[in-house]
Amino acid sequence: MNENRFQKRTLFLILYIVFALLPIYWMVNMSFKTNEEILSSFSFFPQHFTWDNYKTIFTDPAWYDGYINSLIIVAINMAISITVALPAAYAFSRYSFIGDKHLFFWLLTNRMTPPAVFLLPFFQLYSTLGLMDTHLAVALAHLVFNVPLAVWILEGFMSGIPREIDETAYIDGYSFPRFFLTIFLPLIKAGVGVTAFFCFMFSWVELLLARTLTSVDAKPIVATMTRTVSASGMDWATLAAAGVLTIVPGAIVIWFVRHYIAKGFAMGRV
Amino acid sequence: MELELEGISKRVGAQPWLYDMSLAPKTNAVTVLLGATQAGKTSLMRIMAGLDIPTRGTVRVNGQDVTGVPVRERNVAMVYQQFINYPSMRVADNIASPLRLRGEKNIDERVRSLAQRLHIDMFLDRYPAELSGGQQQRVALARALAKGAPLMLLDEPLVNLDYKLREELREELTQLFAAGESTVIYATTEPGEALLLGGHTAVMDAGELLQYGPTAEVFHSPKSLRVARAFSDPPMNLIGAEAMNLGVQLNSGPALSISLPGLVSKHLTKALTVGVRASELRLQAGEGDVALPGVVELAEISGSDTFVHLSTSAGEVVAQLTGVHYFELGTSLTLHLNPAHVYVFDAEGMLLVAPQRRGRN
Amino acid sequence: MITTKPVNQKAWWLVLPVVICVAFSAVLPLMTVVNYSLQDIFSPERRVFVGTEWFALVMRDEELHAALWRQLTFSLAVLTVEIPLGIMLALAMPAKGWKSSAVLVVVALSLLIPWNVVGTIWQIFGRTDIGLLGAMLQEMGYDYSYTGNGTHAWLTVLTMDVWHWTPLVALLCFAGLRSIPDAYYQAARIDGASKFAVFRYIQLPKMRGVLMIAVLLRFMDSFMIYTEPFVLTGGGPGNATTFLSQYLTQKAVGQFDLGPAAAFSLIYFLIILLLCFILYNWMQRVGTDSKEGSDHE
Amino acid sequence: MARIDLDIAHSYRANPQQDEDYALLPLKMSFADGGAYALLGPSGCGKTTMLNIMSGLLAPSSGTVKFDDIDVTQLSPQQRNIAQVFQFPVIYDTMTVADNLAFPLRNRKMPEDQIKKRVGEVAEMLELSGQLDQRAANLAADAKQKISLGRGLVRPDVSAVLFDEPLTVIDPHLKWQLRRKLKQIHHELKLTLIYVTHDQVEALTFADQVMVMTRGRSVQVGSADALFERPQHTFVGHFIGSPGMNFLPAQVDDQTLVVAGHKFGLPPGSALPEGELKLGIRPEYVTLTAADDRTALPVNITQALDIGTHVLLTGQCGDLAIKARLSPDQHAPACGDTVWFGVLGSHTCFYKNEELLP
Repeated sequence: MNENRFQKRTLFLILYIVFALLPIYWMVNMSFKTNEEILSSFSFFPQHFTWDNYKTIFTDPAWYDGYINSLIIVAINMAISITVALPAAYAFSRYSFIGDKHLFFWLLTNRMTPPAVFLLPFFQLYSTLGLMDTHLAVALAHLVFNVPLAVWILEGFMSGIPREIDETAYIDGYSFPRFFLTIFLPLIKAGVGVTAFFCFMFSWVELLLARTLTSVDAKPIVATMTRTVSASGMDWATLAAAGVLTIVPGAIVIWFVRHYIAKGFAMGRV
Repeated sequence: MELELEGISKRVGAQPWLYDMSLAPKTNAVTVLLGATQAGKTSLMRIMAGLDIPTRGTVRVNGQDVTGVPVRERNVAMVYQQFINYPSMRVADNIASPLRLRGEKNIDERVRSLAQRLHIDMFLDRYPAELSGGQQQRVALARALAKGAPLMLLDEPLVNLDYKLREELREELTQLFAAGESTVIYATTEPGEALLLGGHTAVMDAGELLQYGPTAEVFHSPKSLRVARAFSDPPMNLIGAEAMNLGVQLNSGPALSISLPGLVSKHLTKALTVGVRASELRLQAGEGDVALPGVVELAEISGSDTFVHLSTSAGEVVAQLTGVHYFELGTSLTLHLNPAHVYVFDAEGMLLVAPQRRGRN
Repeated sequence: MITTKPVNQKAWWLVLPVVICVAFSAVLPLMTVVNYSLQDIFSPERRVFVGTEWFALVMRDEELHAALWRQLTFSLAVLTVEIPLGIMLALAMPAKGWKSSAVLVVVALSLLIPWNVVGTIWQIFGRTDIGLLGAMLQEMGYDYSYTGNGTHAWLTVLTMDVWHWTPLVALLCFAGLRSIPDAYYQAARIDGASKFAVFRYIQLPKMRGVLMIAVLLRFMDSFMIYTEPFVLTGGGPGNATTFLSQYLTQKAVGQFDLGPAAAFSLIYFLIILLLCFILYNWMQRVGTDSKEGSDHE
Repeated sequence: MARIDLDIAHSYRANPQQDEDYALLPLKMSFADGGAYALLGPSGCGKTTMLNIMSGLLAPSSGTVKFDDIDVTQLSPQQRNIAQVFQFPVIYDTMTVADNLAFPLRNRKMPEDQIKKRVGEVAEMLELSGQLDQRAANLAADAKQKISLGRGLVRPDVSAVLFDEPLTVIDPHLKWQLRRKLKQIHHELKLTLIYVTHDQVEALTFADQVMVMTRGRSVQVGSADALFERPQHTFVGHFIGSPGMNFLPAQVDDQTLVVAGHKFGLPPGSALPEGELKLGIRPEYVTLTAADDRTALPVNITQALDIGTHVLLTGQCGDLAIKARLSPDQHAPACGDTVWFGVLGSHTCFYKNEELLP
């Protein structure tokens, strides 16, 4: 009976994995076909295997600039999110102060606010500040949901470190910055990694704000893709190749944090 | 270092954690803070260390008021009951860290000699997480000792260790402290540990400092019932009694002939409490002994001693017998006690009579 | 042991950067929205204070009501499918070894795909001429078209959301399952518990915390869904997949009705805030309840 | 109820080569039906491994486990019909106390009226009757552990009940009462009980027979008396008793016993082999003797501690430290005094290669 049960579970898992991978595979499959082949025949493997679609993307600045812009935006956002979230998370995990609980709740509500709500004011605000169509504009806009998330995850990891370590360090004579950088940070390495992963994830995948706040110079790949669709008709092959390339960074990042990811999710305490 | 606490009290919110107390631990010797959990030992230590500021009162070091001085500017060392080390540093770096911060010389050499003294020199290149609990606590101790701080605070440092390891490490600690280079404050919940450490003892209970003095003296002449309760393991047998002509009458038990001090007011002698240490109850009757018959509830064997729980007409009592003894549950047994070896407390719980100390000239 | 956190008002200094950041990116915009919602703006120079007129207008908007109901139905459907499916998936995932890592990465993959690419993937996948799913359904005799049939479109968006987000639920549950001490499983074996009893009396109660987070996150996030249906169906056919965010964006960017759009934004925000507050309080209450019950862990 | 025979070895590695690779070295042991046993040893000595092999949570890498001469090595805990109580309370959060206690019985499809009766009895025994209808999750740690104990004891027909350090989470003040409960339960139910602990008090109080283990090896099985009086192995002498036994290196040459440079005649009636030995004497049996006593060593007192009920002396004889525990009635020497410690007597044991000589 045990054996049987085990097989049922495995079967379910395999079915799910097929469900999860098939749509992605289909896009990968298409990215190696020509548009003619896509529209004329129907096959599980490319009949006329071609790298052309990828060549298009890597040679046309209209395409590859999108990736560079996306990476810059995500990097800026990650850096700011983690830098400001670290001290705040430390404060929440170590001290109680007036209004701490309300503040924490208020931060979380921002994670829960629909970006669509901020669309108008962001547009106005960044126009006024002359930030429109810059990397910084999108990175800042993404702080709305990434900073609360970063504080939340980091606070969880920090609460797992006994406070006595802090005190021992002060007794030993460490100053706060030195203690924080040389002793505390190495202890929550995993937490910082997981936080970076989540910041990456949410900033990388967001479209609405990114598209609204950019036009040319800072246009991220997600926006490039949606516009290309409407502009050049249906260039399915190139679109598929572009889609595949957006998955690659995510897949790489997730491989690095695979050991911590379960733990990172477990930190989701309220 | 000379440490002096004067009129210290601590409240957190509306809750008092420490009531007004003054204490001057003996300089460059060991002082044990003895009390159950929540007695206020840790709160008091944190004030001594400068981790917390008392609500009222002053902390003086060598005569200077240091009450508000933050911990970083004081020269103290502290060891916690959890094994606190820097997990991201190797053992050697852990021990060296306070030395490096002060930019001292011959760090490697000093780390090595300390590690040798605490028998962890073979683990210097490992990380704390790779060590057993006992070894981790040795690292924490080595780091605390490395500072050579004149004030050393240990908050139940052995409580999370296996009992044999505790025995070993405790002995090594007494040897380290015997050098008398710093004032040592050692918190523990175990009366036995306080006795093994010797030195002086301050008994605490529910945020109050009850008694301070040389350990053996506090043990043998507890000022009050509360001190006696806190400083006895197994718990002192306490039996209600009444004063009578030539001694005391145990409630529903035998009478003991004890001479009570004359100058005690009547109302205090009405409801007395007689305290008998478990070790004063024995199987063989001696001269002048009083018999206490009962039924065995359980015999606990610790190896060196057997603790017999006995249900008697005067209530439940525990006797400590040397060596291994077997008693079936429910058998009848008569224990004997010498009236000269009991304590008597008055109605307010203050000591009236203490047994004479034996084995002394 | 230190039981309570020390009170330290200086900690505000550590929190200050976050407050400034979020104030800049959330409070300021929100104030602008409030400002817009109370005025009729003809041009930057010409604006008239209109009070709660826009709110009244939005509240009476039939299309908005329809969108709200569509949204609620969709969010509930998302929860009904994704939560059980996520739990099953977590139970089926291997716990140790390279297999565990590999499955974890494969399962998590869909979370890292940009939302519009998710739309694109399904846009391709569901087309009857070039997509595997569409072609297969056609082959099997269904007259499937997510661009022509409202129900098909709605179901396709739901399937896409399940594909996209079930892994989040699964990963949360997986983390919850990993935190159950071995002793519980051993005790269950000793007590002779069946697999179902283990699930019902050990795994499910121990997953309660993460499950509540999963429900909260999935409910809120599905409430804000925008990009995927935007790419896949553009809200159509008709209004079949026009959810709140679509409708708002249409109003704000498409028609540039600043006043009503702002009022709508605020109402939307308040609905979310209210739901969030209710859920948060509920979770805190249940959370403290379970904490009392697990002081040894 | 059953007699349990073990003939096993266990290694967590695939190909054990040296002794260190084994969690449990080859070992034979028989647990009599209805007996109370304890496995005592420091952490990492293999006692929990042995317990899990008996309960069937772990299959031994070699050997057999027999219940009443039936080989059960490959059977599951359920098939072995065994009960086990763990170190930390395991309770089913969503159930009431009564449902928790009834759980093992319900899983075995016992009729509901019998379950009710049995749960009532066990609850009565553990003083949980008043809390039967409460949710188990909201109770204090010691009440939870009582529930775990109750679930272990609730099945009337179990082969054995195994305890894995069950009193770790119990407040010291309550420990002795639970110990008493367990002892009473053993008395009344006559179950085979096996108890794993690192605490000598727990082991010696609870069990009729104690197995002392170190580094995957059983070094002695015996009663509390035997472990105290005649430790079969130096480890037992060291581990049992506080402080443990004194061990003094000794040498037998030519019918003379040499300890720390002092010569003694061989104890009468004993045939000690020539060569290196260890002399073991418990601090309780070290006596103060007259100077130049033929059974004594001169020591310089380095520590005299009044530990309330006793006086603990540490005497230095050359490089050797000897501890002695004196009754408070005796006149104790002070630090720095030179006195004579009697170390040869009827309680003195001799060890060769750490094993007791007959």
